[in-house]
Amino acid sequence: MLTTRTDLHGVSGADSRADHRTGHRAPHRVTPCRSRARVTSRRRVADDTWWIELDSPEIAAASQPGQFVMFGLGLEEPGVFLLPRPFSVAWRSEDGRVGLLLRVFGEGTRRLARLEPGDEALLLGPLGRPFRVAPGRPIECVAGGVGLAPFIFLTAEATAASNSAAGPSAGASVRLLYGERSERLLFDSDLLHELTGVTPELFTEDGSAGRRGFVTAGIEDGSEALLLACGPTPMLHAVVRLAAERGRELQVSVEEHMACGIGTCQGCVVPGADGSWIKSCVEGPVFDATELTWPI
Amino acid sequence: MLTTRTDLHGVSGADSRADHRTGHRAPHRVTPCRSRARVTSRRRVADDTWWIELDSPEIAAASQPGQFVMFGLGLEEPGVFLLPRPFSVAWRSEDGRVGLLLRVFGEGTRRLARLEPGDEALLLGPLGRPFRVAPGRPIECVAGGVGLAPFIFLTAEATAASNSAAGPSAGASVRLLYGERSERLLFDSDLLHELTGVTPELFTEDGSAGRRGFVTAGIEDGSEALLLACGPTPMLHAVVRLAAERGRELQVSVEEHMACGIGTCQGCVVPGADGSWIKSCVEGPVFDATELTWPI
Amino acid sequence: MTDLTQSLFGVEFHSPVLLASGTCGYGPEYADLIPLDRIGGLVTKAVSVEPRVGNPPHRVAETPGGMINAIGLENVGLERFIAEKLPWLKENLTRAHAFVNVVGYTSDDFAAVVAGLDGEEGFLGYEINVSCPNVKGGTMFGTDEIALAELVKQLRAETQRPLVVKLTPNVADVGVFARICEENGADGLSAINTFPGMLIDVERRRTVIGNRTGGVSGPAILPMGVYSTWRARAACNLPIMGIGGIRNGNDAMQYILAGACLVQVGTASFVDPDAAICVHEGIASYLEDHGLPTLTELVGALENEGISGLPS
Amino acid sequence: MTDLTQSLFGVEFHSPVLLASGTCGYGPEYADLIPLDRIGGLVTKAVSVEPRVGNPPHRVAETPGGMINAIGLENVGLERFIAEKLPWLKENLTRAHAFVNVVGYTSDDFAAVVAGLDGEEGFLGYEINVSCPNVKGGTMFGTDEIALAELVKQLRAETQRPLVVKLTPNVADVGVFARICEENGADGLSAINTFPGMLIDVERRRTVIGNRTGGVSGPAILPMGVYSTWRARAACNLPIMGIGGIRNGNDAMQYILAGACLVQVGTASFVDPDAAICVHEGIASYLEDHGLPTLTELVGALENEGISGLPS
Ligand SMILES: Cc1cc2nc3c(=O)[nH]c(=O)nc-3n(C[C@H](O)[C@H](O)[C@H](O)COP(=O)(O)OP(=O)(O)OC[C@H]3O[C@@H](n4cnc5c(N)ncnc54)[C@H](O)[C@@H]3O)c2cc1C
Ligand SMILES: Cc1cc2nc3c(=O)[nH]c(=O)nc-3n(C[C@H](O)[C@H](O)[C@H](O)COP(=O)(O)OP(=O)(O)OC[C@H]3O[C@@H](n4cnc5c(N)ncnc54)[C@H](O)[C@@H]3O)c2cc1C
Ligand SMILES: Cc1cc2nc3c(=O)[nH]c(=O)nc-3n(C[C@H](O)[C@H](O)[C@H](O)COP(=O)(O)O)c2cc1C
Ligand SMILES: Cc1cc2nc3c(=O)[nH]c(=O)nc-3n(C[C@H](O)[C@H](O)[C@H](O)COP(=O)(O)O)c2cc1C
Ligand code: FES
Ligand code: FES
Repeated sequence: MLTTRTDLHGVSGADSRADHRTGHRAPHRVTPCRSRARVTSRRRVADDTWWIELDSPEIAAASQPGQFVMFGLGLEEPGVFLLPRPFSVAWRSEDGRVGLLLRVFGEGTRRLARLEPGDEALLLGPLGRPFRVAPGRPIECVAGGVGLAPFIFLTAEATAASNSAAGPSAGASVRLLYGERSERLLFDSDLLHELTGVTPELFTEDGSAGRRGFVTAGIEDGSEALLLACGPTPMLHAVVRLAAERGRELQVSVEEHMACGIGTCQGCVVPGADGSWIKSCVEGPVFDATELTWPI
Repeated sequence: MLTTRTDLHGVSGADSRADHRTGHRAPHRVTPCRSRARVTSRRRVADDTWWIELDSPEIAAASQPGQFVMFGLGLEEPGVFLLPRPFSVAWRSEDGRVGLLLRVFGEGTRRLARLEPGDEALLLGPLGRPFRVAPGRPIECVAGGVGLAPFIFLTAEATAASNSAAGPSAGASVRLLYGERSERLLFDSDLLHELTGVTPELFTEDGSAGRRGFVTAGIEDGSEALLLACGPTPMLHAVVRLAAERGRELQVSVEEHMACGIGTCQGCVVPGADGSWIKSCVEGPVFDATELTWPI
Repeated sequence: MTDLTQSLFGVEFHSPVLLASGTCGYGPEYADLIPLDRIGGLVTKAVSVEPRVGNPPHRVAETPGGMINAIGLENVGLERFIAEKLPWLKENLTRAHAFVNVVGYTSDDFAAVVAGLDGEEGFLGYEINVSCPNVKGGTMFGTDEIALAELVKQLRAETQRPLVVKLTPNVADVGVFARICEENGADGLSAINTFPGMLIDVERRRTVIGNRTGGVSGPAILPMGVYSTWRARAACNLPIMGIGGIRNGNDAMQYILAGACLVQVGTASFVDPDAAICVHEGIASYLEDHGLPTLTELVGALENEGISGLPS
Repeated sequence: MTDLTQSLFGVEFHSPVLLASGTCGYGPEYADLIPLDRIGGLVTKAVSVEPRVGNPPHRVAETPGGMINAIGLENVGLERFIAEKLPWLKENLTRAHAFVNVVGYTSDDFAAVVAGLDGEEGFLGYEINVSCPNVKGGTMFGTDEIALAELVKQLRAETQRPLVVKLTPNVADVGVFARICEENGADGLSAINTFPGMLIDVERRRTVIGNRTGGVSGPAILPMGVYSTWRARAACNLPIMGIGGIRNGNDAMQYILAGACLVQVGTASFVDPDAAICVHEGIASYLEDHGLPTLTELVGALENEGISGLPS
């Protein structure tokens, strides 16, 4: 019924977003798919943290790293009203499964974490602008907490691409820095390696695993790699500051409350560099750091 | 913590309800128990109809046939608000289980029917005035639809009593007439016999099982047995009319929307014979037919 | 140990949680289920001069996230309330305080209830219900500035006891009515009563509620209740009892931060009779978790109070 | 086959279901998801004379059984609406009709939008938003009888197109405002907009919503919307668009039986973009199941309308 137009959002970074005639940003147009998706598996991967796979071939096929889905229960559930919640597409399989990394924060995630294999959910996606990485460009991913999600997808795709390319530089081009407060929140490292083929550099604030301290400590000095960051706001601020100091190019995935996910409600705005409000669901969630206003 | 005072509601019919000093009815006082009860089993017994057993020793011990429980999910369920719904106690086991017969009507029963073994529910009970049967008095139970529920309990107790008494008249004193619209709604007859030791006389409106027609057709002519009825309002009206015509003594269990179940909200009123509104949760749900106003 | 005690209305409330009017009868039924003296008290079902029979069934039904009721203020009337209900409150409440919820068709009706009760024992003060949507004229006083001012003035003249006015959210600005209460001598406010609503059984093409319309309560109205509390707080200095949709400590803390010093639990008690106790414990845990010794400093303590909230 | 067609506002509505203002942008996003021409139409996001930047985040959050929003009427302004948004509506809607939701700080603001749009193509009429709780003065016209009368009169003079006024439930009696609209020349009513509400993050002790207060929508307000529709219907003869919490055919039928001839779906579309289609199909099934050929006879067809509802 609905066709997905993956061609509209290239990984080339070439999609022009400023409408120069009016001087106003044209939103990133994707045609999302509404998908009644069955949960195929759910496993606990850390404290209060779940890895959920759903069967949604359309969304799996069309998704790119950095994009997200609105994940909810639809309107049929008796006695339940739940707005869908935004989740990064964290993985996809060739046979049409989509993987989501879900941590319980409040009521909504508590309810969604209860979905069991066989249960039906409603997905809308893929949504938003993905990370934009020029082919061959080395990247350094900075993940805080469940900000890991889009990088599972991204590193898995990069590994797959470099495996198929089988060039000599394969494997060297992606670094993954991953920080958590404590070991008990760390994503199951076996599963992570199985999904991505990558071994992350770990950081915990309390030193219970990996290096002690913030994940930002792992950002390489003097590197020219493209920085990609996703995580809690204080972490993003730190990365933005560091990138500015070192003149590094940075794309960040931001989080804001959302209702529609498709650009109609204007609920998800973040402050643009020019002082205007920008809808993060269609113009983000991935922004060049310079597109936004950051606290100093 | 809470003690149940079963002694307050005898099966003797002797509990006096009219306070003659003030001329006002004193409510039937029971001390209900709030019980976080785990579902121990659930089975489908007819179309949209479930037999649910919950582990609630206090309520099992204190209940009498005709009493009910408020059955809900409590306040903890994420994203769900559900007022508890009234259900007749349909059975109890010596090891503390309570059996409920649940048919899906609307949102609330749809949600409750989803409870699976292991899930927790919240029960408040036993509540209300039970059937009042003098020992040895023959009874004729008229059940329509899930109005069968209290009679499962009542006949099971009667069978147990007469088995332990083992007198010659045992078994002859309880008749159970049970009507449904159609066979597919009939309670699983093996389970029914297993629970009660009684084989009901069946009626279906479409003749798909038992005798064709309304259950009221089975009420015996010229019998002196105490009539007990529970079922949809049109059925109750028919029984009331018939009992009046034949001068039969009749107790009916009525259904009205309830919020609290314990007499505080005044939500559950039914029209009393004197024109006043009577709270069916504390003065009922079982009434002598003569206590209420009926349409002619 | 945290201490939830507050001095209000001339007495000590050792807990900020009360049972809301119309949801706890006159007390005894809940006393069987929860230790009433562990909470701050209760507000009785409405009392009018004459007994009222109330509305025909159905009187209650569920709505999305809440419920609708149209009891019609059925009550035993002043005389029997004094004879049959007050003695129980007097004998059975020790630390918990009772407010009597008062209704009337005319201001003289209200005044007669207050005058008739004022010499009795067993209760602390009055909650004046000018906000019941389920009877003809039930919200008349609550939506008419002049009538409300006159009513409060008249009742003030009848009693020295705490006089709390229960506001309806069904006005353009609750703040205006809060101020009127303060100016005319009220001691406190309750915010809020239910919202007028209607539920239709589309199969029968009839309203579900016998009275056709009813009042909507429960979690569905929580954000409206918090808002009304905040408005009332901004408009006057009276102590406020926050009401509407409270199920747990988090909900209650929203009201307290918005400006309520006490909260009332209504519909939630139907879902779980322990609700008020859980609310009390939830508030206590909040204080403990945040290392706060007393509740008072949290009342109205919103951090972004006064921030303009306009975009740069 | 049932036919849901109704003649209203001088045109045919082949479906009684529209997308509500503020929840469907200016159309294109939903056109990617649902066949817009299968429903009756949509109401655009509010349009003001000048562009508005709107409120700071957070602008939306969930509440029990609903949501709260304070977008602040962010919109591109009249000029860009005509240049960038209207052409899409004109080109892409065939059977579906569009209403433009209009806001302003002053009555002249409103009038300027209407005057500026009136000669354009691509829409049927106006929905005058006098009921937005999320901007200063947003409900001013909706809660002031005289101001509303003047506004409607002034706008009536500007246009021959359908002029629908969107009411706020935030008044003592919606019926009074419905009648004022009728008397001053409005062609229809929309009932209702959101309820003012507040949500507090008790950990941060801040309001969740950047604007502090917001408007509550969703299933939570369904019974209030049905009630307001019923009141408005009793007070005047204007066609009514019923709005508030509609998720399915049953909800919509409640509004229709209460007196609405059209319904609007807002928040539910966020939960499922197919919501409006499901509502349409639910209404069609209702007619089929009950053997009713047309919808018109069901509008306001409550069986217990006029029954006193008082106990014997
Ligand atoms: C683009 C995007 C991608 C995301 N990807 C992931 C992911 O892969 N894994 C994961 O665990 N989480 C992810 N999040 C965060 C996740 O959406 C929130 O944790 C979730 O919405 C919180 O809902 P709640 O009801 O449990 O929390 P509550 O705090 O109870 O929510 C209350 C309200 O705030 C909103 N809200 C609260 N926190 C957030 C937040 N961080 N982002 C958006 N809305 C919020 C909710 O939608 C709701 O309306 C993502 C968020 C965004 C915007
Ligand atoms: C004393 C008593 C004992 C009962 N025992 C049983 C039993 O053993 N098995 C069984 O299947 N059903 C029983 N019922 C009926 C059962 O409570 C209703 O079917 C149930 O409340 C319907 O809820 P719902 O949300 O599915 O229906 P909906 O129609 O969607 O409910 C809407 C509202 O109406 C109320 N309501 C609707 N129908 C009834 C009703 N018949 N009685 C009370 N409230 C109603 C609900 O509480 C709710 O507030 C009993 C009712 C009473 C009063
Ligand atoms: C069944 C019922 C009866 C009520 N009766 C009264 C009443 O007599 N007087 C009154 O002031 N409020 C009455 N209320 C309103 C409640 O006291 C309270 O203000 C409202 O229900 C909102 O709180 P809640 O959401 O916690 O229930 C009643 C509410 C319910 C549900
Ligand atoms: C995010 C959001 C934005 C809204 N913006 C407007 C608006 O611009 N103009 C308007 O008249 N109503 C606006 N509304 C109100 C809706 O049109 C509708 O009246 C209300 O949400 C109730 O319907 P619902 O419960 O179906 O959402 C908005 C509602 C939401 C949720
Ligand atoms: S979430 Fe609705 S516009 Fe972004
Ligand atoms: S159900 Fe509350 S008084 Fe009967």
